[in-house]
Amino acid sequence: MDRNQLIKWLKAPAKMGHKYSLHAVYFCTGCGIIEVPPSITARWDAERFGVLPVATPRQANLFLITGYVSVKTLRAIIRTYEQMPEPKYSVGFGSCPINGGMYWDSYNTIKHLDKYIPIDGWIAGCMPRPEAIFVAVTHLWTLIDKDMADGYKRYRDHYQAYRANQEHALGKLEWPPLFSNETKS
Amino acid sequence: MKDPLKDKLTSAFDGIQIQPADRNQISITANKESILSVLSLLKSNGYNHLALISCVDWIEEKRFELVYILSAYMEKDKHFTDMEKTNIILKTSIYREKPQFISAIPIFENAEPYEREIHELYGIHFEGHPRLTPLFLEREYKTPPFRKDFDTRKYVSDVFDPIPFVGKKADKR
Amino acid sequence: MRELELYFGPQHLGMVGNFSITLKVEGDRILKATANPGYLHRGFEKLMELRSWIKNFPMVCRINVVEPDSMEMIYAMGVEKLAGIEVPERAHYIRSIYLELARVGSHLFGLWAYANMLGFDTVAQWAMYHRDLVLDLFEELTGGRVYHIYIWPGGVRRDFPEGFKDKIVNTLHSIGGCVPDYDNTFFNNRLFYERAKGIGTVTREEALAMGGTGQVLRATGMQYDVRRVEPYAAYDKVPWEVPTREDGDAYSRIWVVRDEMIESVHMIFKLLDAMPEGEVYNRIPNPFKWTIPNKEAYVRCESSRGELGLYLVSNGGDKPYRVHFRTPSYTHGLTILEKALKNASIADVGNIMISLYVVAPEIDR
Amino acid sequence: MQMIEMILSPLLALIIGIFFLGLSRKIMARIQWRYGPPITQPVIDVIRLFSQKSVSHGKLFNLGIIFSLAGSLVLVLFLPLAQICPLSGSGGMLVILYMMLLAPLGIALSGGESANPNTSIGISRKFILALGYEVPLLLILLALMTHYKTISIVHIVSIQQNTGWAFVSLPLLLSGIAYVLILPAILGIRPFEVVQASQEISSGPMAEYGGPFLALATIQHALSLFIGIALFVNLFLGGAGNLLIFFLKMLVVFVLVLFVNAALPRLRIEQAVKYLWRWPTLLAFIGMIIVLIVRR
Repeated sequence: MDRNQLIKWLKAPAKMGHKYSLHAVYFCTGCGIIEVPPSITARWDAERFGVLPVATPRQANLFLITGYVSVKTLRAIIRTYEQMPEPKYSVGFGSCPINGGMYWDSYNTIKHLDKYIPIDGWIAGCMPRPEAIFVAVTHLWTLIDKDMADGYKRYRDHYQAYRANQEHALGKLEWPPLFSNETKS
Repeated sequence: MKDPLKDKLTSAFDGIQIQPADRNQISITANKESILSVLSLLKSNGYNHLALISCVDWIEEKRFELVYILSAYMEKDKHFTDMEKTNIILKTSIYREKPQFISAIPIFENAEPYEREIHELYGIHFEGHPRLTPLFLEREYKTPPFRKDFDTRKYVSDVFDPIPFVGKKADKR
Repeated sequence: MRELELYFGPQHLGMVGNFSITLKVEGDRILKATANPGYLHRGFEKLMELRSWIKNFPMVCRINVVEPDSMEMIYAMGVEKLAGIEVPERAHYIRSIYLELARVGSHLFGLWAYANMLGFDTVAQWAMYHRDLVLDLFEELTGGRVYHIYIWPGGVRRDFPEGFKDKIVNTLHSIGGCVPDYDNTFFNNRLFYERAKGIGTVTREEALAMGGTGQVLRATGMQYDVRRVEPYAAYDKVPWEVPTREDGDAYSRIWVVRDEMIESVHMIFKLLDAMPEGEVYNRIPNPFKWTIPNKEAYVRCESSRGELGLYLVSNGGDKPYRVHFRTPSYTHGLTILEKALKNASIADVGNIMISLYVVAPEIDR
Repeated sequence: MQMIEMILSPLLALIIGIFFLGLSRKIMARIQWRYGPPITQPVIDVIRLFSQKSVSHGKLFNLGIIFSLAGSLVLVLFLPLAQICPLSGSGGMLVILYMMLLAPLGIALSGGESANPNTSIGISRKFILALGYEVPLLLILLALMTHYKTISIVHIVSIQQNTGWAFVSLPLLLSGIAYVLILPAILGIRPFEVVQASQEISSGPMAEYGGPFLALATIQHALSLFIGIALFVNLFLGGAGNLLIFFLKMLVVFVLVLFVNAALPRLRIEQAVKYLWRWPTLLAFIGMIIVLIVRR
């Protein structure tokens, strides 16, 4: 740990904590999950960056959305995202959550995931290699440093719009709104 | 296919058509009334592995074609015969309007999810099926999505594309 | 005791793939299990009806992430059968080698999932590392780590690069050198026996009645293997064994997986030795104008999970009229799983599910 | 002096416990052919967790975890760390036995408040496991107390300082082996990692914890690691004259236990209890009889 790091730690321990302890929700949303086991095991070992899969969303602060999102999965994704404690970061993995990818004309997949939950960063490609995950993680570090990974704030600010989009795609949602009275947008 | 079975089939059922074997593959077309008895006859003659139940939407001919694909498990543990090589494609047609058919679960237990899927994706009702609940789909579709008259591209542009972006991104566009 | 409703998945560390099981439990015992698929449904078969014959190759491998290669193979087989395309001898061998490599990779992935489920972290990490070595081979051969799109109607996309044979042999030797380690720490471990013996038993009768194939059937002693029953590619050219076990429980299934992996490696060596020289690719007509006569075909092959089938209908157009995959996980994950989970303990849900080798995207398609 | 010790001893326990957590992750990674996280990773995690907001499920949910942590902290006061033992005079081993139940109790209270089925399964597993190892542990402690004719853990340590480790003294050998056999269960690691089995019941009692609660739970876990090993070192490896040797002894025990953790899978809970009630209990029972005969 060099001096710059130390100063940063003293200045903003919380931020540094978020940076170096990204605990990911282990949620196999799509085929992207096939590259997650290699990156958390011996060959690529994500744990050296502090990235670790955890069992429940309550313990996590990173949400890797791995691959295409079907309508049924979207429901689970929203629930999982809302269960995660703030601050939380979400990263879309693969080209399918960006714009539907090769399933652009499928009746059962969600095309633009950022219409439903805020996304802090994307990893393009099908399939992105494990290195891409690490590039994304380092990129996320810079974003956190510059306070630009503000998806959870956007979610709070524009909750009504997000909720409306979610209801549009899924019909009636069976859980109560996360934020009730905050209508900034 | 062995000839005795062919004789049995042609003699027992009216209107059954058997095409000659083509690379281990035999097509049988049967009336929809006799399909269950054909299935049980084939099962008792060794074709006891239901590999697949499929459905084809021949929209121009206004019929659904239900397809049962059968093959044979080995009788002994380590002995192979030509019979196991053979796949039987058993087909029958039903009307496209208010499609209904009888469930094959009493004969083949693993027909259950296949029929459930066909019910969901083609809207064919199977009588005697214990749970015709949705298997895959979350949204409700007016036309079952696998029918030929369901245009998935139009559906996508009607349903998903109008949903607006949120926040800054929405301003940019 | 109170009845509880418990959701196992989709967000769960013990769940491989986006799949969910609703369990009705009383204490630690499961009264009723309901498989709840559909989280990965993309309507593949519908989408394939909208794309031309060749365009479907990138689609078809996405159905099964763990082993996309047998998916390519089955689709290529179906198209070849419909269009009457012959495949050169060398391409048959290359296909077999390629598929067996994929089987080894897939089984190592399965071993990772299973060991991880039981808490055998160390073995799990080894297996994943060794799978990565296999993926490196694929990367050199095809350019892709996960999705390869290597098999093509009429053969394979390109021949083996120079020195590739030696690389295969070296990699497989280095993985094979660790088999004693795996045996000592995992397969011969008493605790593995304790955890897996008698768990999730599927008897021969049940497996036959419910359409089981693959390990589920081979773990009950039947040598049912499509590679043997209806040989395709070059599987009838070299001698090989079908490993079996007798008991039909999770323990037997995982042992069958292990034996199969070793048998695959031996088969690859034999195939490499027997491989003839020659072309690897018969030219197909211009893919943009390619039409296939009005016909139907059912083809099947043995994926690493069991019998994989494809029912393909053409109406004479440039696109398939109907595609339907018979995937092994479908019966294993929906019919057999629900039956095997009954009266099991909660601790064994993942154990049973992974030993049945259920891959969720195969079910949903 | 006692005041300083009262602060020093939990603080030391905390530091060593968290260090052990970090070390365990590093060593496990190395066994698994990985590079592993930095050894300060648990500290980073705890800092991160404290800065997060989390949902609370009610008063008992908040209090339970604090109760559990406080129980562990107080328990440390009764353990002699080398020469430091703030509450040496009172109660001895019986108090330790009672206090050891406080931590699971607190977590149970807290987890019971959140209506997550995984949590309740985890808690029931935790108590069943505790039931499993308490029986041999009691027998072992009885043998120790009979042998050394005292219930004070400080006395036991000082006697061992003079006469040699209990583990290598012949009458107590079997009890010592029994203790080694149940040590993974006390520490809650594999093969007895049934409580937090993340692949089975989504980390059990911790399933609903997030943010500060999880941080407190992590600290409690670190403390319980420390307590489990420190108790063993005190009772069977003769404690130590100074802190460094005490720490080294703990380190050796911990690394050995980690190897077991790396090589073995999880047992099912009923298998775990069956095992605990068979071999360790049998050994502990025979050990106690031997001690009784020898004392005669």
